[in-house]
Amino acid sequence: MNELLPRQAKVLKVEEQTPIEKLIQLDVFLNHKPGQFVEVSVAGVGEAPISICSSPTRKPTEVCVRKVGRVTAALHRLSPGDRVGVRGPYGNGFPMERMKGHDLILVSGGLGMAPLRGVLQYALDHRREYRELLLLYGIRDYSLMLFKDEVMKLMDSKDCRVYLSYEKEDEVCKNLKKKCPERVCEGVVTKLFGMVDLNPDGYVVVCGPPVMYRFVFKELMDRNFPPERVYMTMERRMKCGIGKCRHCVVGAGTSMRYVCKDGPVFTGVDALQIKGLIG
Amino acid sequence: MRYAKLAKADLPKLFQSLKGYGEVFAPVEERGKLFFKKVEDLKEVKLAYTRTLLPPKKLFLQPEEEIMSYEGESYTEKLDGRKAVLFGVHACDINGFLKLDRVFLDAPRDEYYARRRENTLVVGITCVPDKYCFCTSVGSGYASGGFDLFLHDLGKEYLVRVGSGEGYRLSKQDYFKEAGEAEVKLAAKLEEKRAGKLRRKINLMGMGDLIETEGKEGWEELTAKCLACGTCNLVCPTCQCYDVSDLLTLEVRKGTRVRRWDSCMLKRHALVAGGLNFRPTVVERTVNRLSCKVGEEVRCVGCGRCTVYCPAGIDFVEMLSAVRGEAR
Amino acid sequence: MKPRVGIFGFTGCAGDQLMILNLEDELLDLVGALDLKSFTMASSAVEDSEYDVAFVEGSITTPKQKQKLEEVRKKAKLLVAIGDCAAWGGVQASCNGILTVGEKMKEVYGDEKVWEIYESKPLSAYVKVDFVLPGCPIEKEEFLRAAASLLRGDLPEAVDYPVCVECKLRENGCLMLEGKLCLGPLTVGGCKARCPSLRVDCIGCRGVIEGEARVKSAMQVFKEAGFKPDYVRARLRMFAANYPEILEVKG
Amino acid sequence: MKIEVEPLARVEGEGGIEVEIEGNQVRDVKFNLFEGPRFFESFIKGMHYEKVPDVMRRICAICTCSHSMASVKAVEDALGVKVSRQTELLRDLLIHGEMVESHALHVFALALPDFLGFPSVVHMAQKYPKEVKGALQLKKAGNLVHNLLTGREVHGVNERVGGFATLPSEEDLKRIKEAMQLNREVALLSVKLFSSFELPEAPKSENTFIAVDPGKRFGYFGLRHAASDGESWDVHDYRKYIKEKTVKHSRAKHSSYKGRPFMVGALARLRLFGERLEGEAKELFRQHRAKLDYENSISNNLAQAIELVHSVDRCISDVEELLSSGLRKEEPVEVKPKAGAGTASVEAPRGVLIHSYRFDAKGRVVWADVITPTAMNAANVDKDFRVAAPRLMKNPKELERVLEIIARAYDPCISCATHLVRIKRV
Ligand SMILES: Cc1cc2nc3c(=O)[nH]c(=O)nc-3n(C[C@H](O)[C@H](O)[C@H](O)COP(=O)(O)OP(=O)(O)OC[C@H]3O[C@@H](n4cnc5c(N)ncnc54)[C@H](O)[C@@H]3O)c2cc1C
Ligand code: SF4
Ligand code: SF4
Ligand code: SF4
Repeated sequence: MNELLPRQAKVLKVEEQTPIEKLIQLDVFLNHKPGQFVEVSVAGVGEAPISICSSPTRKPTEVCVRKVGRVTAALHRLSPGDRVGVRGPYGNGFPMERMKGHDLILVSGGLGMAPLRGVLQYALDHRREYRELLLLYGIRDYSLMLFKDEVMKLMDSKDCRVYLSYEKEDEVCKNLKKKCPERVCEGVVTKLFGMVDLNPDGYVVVCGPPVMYRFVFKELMDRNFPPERVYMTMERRMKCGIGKCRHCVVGAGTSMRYVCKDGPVFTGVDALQIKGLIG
Repeated sequence: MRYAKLAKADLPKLFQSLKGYGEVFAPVEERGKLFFKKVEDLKEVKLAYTRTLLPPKKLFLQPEEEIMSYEGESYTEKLDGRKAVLFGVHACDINGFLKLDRVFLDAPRDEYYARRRENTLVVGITCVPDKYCFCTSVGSGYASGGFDLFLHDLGKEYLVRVGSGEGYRLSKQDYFKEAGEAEVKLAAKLEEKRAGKLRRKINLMGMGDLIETEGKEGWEELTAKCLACGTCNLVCPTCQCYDVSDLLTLEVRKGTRVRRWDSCMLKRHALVAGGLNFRPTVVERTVNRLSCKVGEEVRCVGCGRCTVYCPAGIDFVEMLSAVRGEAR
Repeated sequence: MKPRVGIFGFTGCAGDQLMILNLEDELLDLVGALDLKSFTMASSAVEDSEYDVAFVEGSITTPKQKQKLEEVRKKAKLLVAIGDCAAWGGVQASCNGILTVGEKMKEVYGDEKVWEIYESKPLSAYVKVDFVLPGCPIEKEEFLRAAASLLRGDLPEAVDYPVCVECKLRENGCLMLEGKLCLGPLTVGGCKARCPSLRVDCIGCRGVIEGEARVKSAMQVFKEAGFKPDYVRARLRMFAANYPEILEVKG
Repeated sequence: MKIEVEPLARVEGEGGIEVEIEGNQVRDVKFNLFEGPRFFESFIKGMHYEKVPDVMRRICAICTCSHSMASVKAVEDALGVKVSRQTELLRDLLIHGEMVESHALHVFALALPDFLGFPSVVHMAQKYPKEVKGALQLKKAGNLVHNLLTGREVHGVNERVGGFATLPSEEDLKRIKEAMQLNREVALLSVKLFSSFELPEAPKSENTFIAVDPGKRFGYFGLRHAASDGESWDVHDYRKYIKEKTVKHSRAKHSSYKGRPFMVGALARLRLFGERLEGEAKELFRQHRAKLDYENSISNNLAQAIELVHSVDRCISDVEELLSSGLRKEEPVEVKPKAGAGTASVEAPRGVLIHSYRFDAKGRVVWADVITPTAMNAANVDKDFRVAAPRLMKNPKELERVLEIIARAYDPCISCATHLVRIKRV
């Protein structure tokens, strides 16, 4: 089988999440793990790696795309009924099995919420198999929050404790802070660590913009959180998604890894060993 | 391994048999430069040569190739099933194939590379090293596998090592003679003599760590002349990087997807949307390149191409010696 | 609805517009796919209109041109610079910073200040340019592909690697190693290494790779190869005198 | 009243015609070339001889090969370079290829729509798809010569001082021959079309012609200039005969010969050397002698059509000659820089083109002069306008149309007029 040949997937629904992000539902069965990604093709424009943002326990398959360049702009033009090419799923994904029986602390910034939503949905669908479920979510302002309905619903639910930080205050954020000042604050996402108790027996799962990792990881290390219990998912330039084109390679000297096939999920130990992994 | 003997006078016969298998590509000299090119006659072939400009990997992973076409959103693959022969490949380049095999044949395998590799007979030949070769330092001066036939020049005849079923079938033809201990011993002696001529040495002990810890200033000095032109990657037999573009036609619904060799010394290699570049300067790119070649594992096969063809005259071995702290 | 397109020419040789006309096999299809509002080189039918895409050739050298360019910019959703003159100022910029316009004027017309003209500058000195199709002249295939992308509403993929890449992909021996001064390493690829493929050193007609070109390194390499500073400067300036690092190069 | 046709469409570059009318009198006619100047002769100074043609061919895209050839030959003249017979033949093929490309474009795409009443060739294509497609294929055949000999259609790279960097293959040459044979019909069609049109009579007036003397056979290279008054001179002496000066009333730098405007281009070439044509082109020339009205500059279009046939046939015969002796592998002649001066003149599609340089001992340009055909023709266009305008006064629409036709008949390549710009003196 030619792994580079995309399959066709029909677009079922396109939903605007924020002015720059759209949720796209695809009619495709992937049998993926949360944290894995697909290579999405728009013929004539190109291919881009995109995380699957839905859990395998739910249908249909969803991706959340931020418009930043050529392929992503083309994806934003799609409407229901259109077709795209899909390859994958690729990458290692998060070890959902291994994390069972432990606390799960999800730390996300901005678009990082996309891959973590799959983890969150999975854990919610297997709620009893995990212990505490925490979501630390940093946003710029409410208008840029992804999955608003879902997050707001969770804010009021007992299944998951949601902590929210925002950088620019607006009405919604102000009200949320008033409502639950112990879980909502102004600032960057690392500020939220001051509000939670980290159980060193738990697992921390991180996804956010490249600059975020260094700060989150430092915060965790400062708290003596075991690095092998931190999972971070990385972004790098990618063309093949299967460890051939070598654009996504990280590290230097003795340790080099492919983000596409050795990752995109790496542990804190990797972060300590692989030069430049988290900057 | 199976061994056979081939009189040099019978080489044209072998060449004819190979032509019967498929198109033959062999080293050819034009205007003082060497290329692997399609040949019709053994006379066109340069049997004793140093190195070709592009490595013979170009037959398996083509410099620029259309991998599929599309119409609307439906893609059609463009696989190539042609049979071919690579005749006159040196040990370093064959070892280069083995390194690439691990990338492109490991699951999920790359169909384009895999089919061509499977459909191509590789016939190795004794090389003529020059002052830029250092294969012996990187363990690729001898090919233990990765070929169908390997011709060791013994003077009047060749010792033929047979490396595959197809090679076996070829070696069963009547112009091949039996060979054994004596020829193998002679070949080993000659190979050793040839290897002994290689003056260039590189010490790779702990090189990965040295590369990782070399300071920015050191790198800046070492790369001061680097033009970031990509040549070192593009001529390397073990570089695997490629880029992919969709080419649209005026018809808009139709077009092709092509892939092209890429170089990690170029801007776009680690650039992501929004302008963030994970390897923004020549220093990071050089560290990455060297790490890839000799840091984590030894992928360099010592062919010397990146040094010989660098427009800026940057020397791979000298650069690494400098990283070790040895005087140039 | 067909996209409304305008093709405009300012100071230059009209070579990029001619390259469009040189699309002999595709020209009629191309024109059929567009709502061509203006293409003065080929048609006297000029409509005043808004444009989805305006292709602009040439550098800006007169106040009138500047005004016209600003007008086009206002009416165009996307403005694409075609050719080196539009992208970098063209060969006519090669003495910028060395000779003033007045001096050139005096030399050619015998009079220093005959009328107002500007030093040759790229379009981007005056208006926002959305995309650049480089080359002197542009490449036909590149134009066609870009036009196709633009028709779909996508920005084309820009080439940001040097000519050397295409030179090696074609297995050319490097001319620098034969003692020629080749500007391939500094120059935007996409021409399929036309010149080196014919054993002619690249003169940099596609312009420098912005923000990437290693001008200082090249100067050192050229110097070590024995080229005189005035020769190197003249060569570097041919198509890219307006590139800040090259403008500063001393002869 | 002031009539303005601006910009003058279907002319490469930007130009405009301005006619000032006072009462019943034409007060002033201006053929304006308001494109920004580029000062090639100034910024080329200091350039190494080897790269001079690379810069100078960029004066004009549509006659880039003519500039290339004039520049290369002027450099060779200055440095005493002699090229091989094979190089000469290839260059002859090249310049004829350019003539095919440029004339096909001009005759069919720029001039024909005027006569058939279309605003452009694109509009014309709807009614005459076969003819337009044919013309494009003929143009493509011309471009094929550019492509295979110089490396691309516009601003070649392969034609060097001393020869060709890389020789075309015999296959390449055969392709050229085939393409020319395949599209020869279209060239013949152009003669048929242009000999059938009634030309507007308005510009009728005496013309003086100048062209490069091609020697025995009709062609576009030569070492002497000839004028229709019988005078001739070595191209090195061009400055004695062709004067450039600023003419107040038109605010443009005009060329003159013995104080009078003159015409260059296809019509001039036929007027002076038509008898040296060969084969069918010569027959056509004789057949349409009556139609070639040397007093009406608009006849230039028919002259171009006849040249189109000549050029197609010459490309074929050049290829045959090259192939019959077999292409010899050769490198460009070695050149040693030295101080010196050189001049060369070639026939560009629109007429006489002159490049003249002086070099220092290191082979760097110290002085350069270029006179383009469009610059030479400017005064003659002006003259034609002044003659035609009063005759057409009554009908301003017709006036506008005919003036455009006149201007376009000269095939003015404005970008190639290195210093043909208006100068305002107060
Ligand atoms: C594992 C992984 C998961 C991702 N998940 C998502 C997601 O869920 N949602 C989302 O919006 N984005 C995601 N991204 C980022 C997304 O891939 C880029 O934004 C996208 O490739 C940009 O492509 P473009 O063509 O629009 O941009 P351009 O700048 O035009 O890029 C051209 C090409 O460069 C490559 N490229 C550029 N940026 C990136 C990048 N950041 N990562 C990898 N390749 C890149 C691609 O091959 C792309 O087609 C993910 C990236 C990775 C590596
Ligand atoms: S790194 Fe250089 S020497 Fe080593 S295999 Fe590649 S090209 Fe040859
Ligand atoms: S010839 Fe020029 S373009 Fe080609 S590799 Fe050498 S420097 Fe680069
Ligand atoms: S090789 Fe250089 S000069 Fe030649 S076409 Fe390409 S960019 Fe232009």
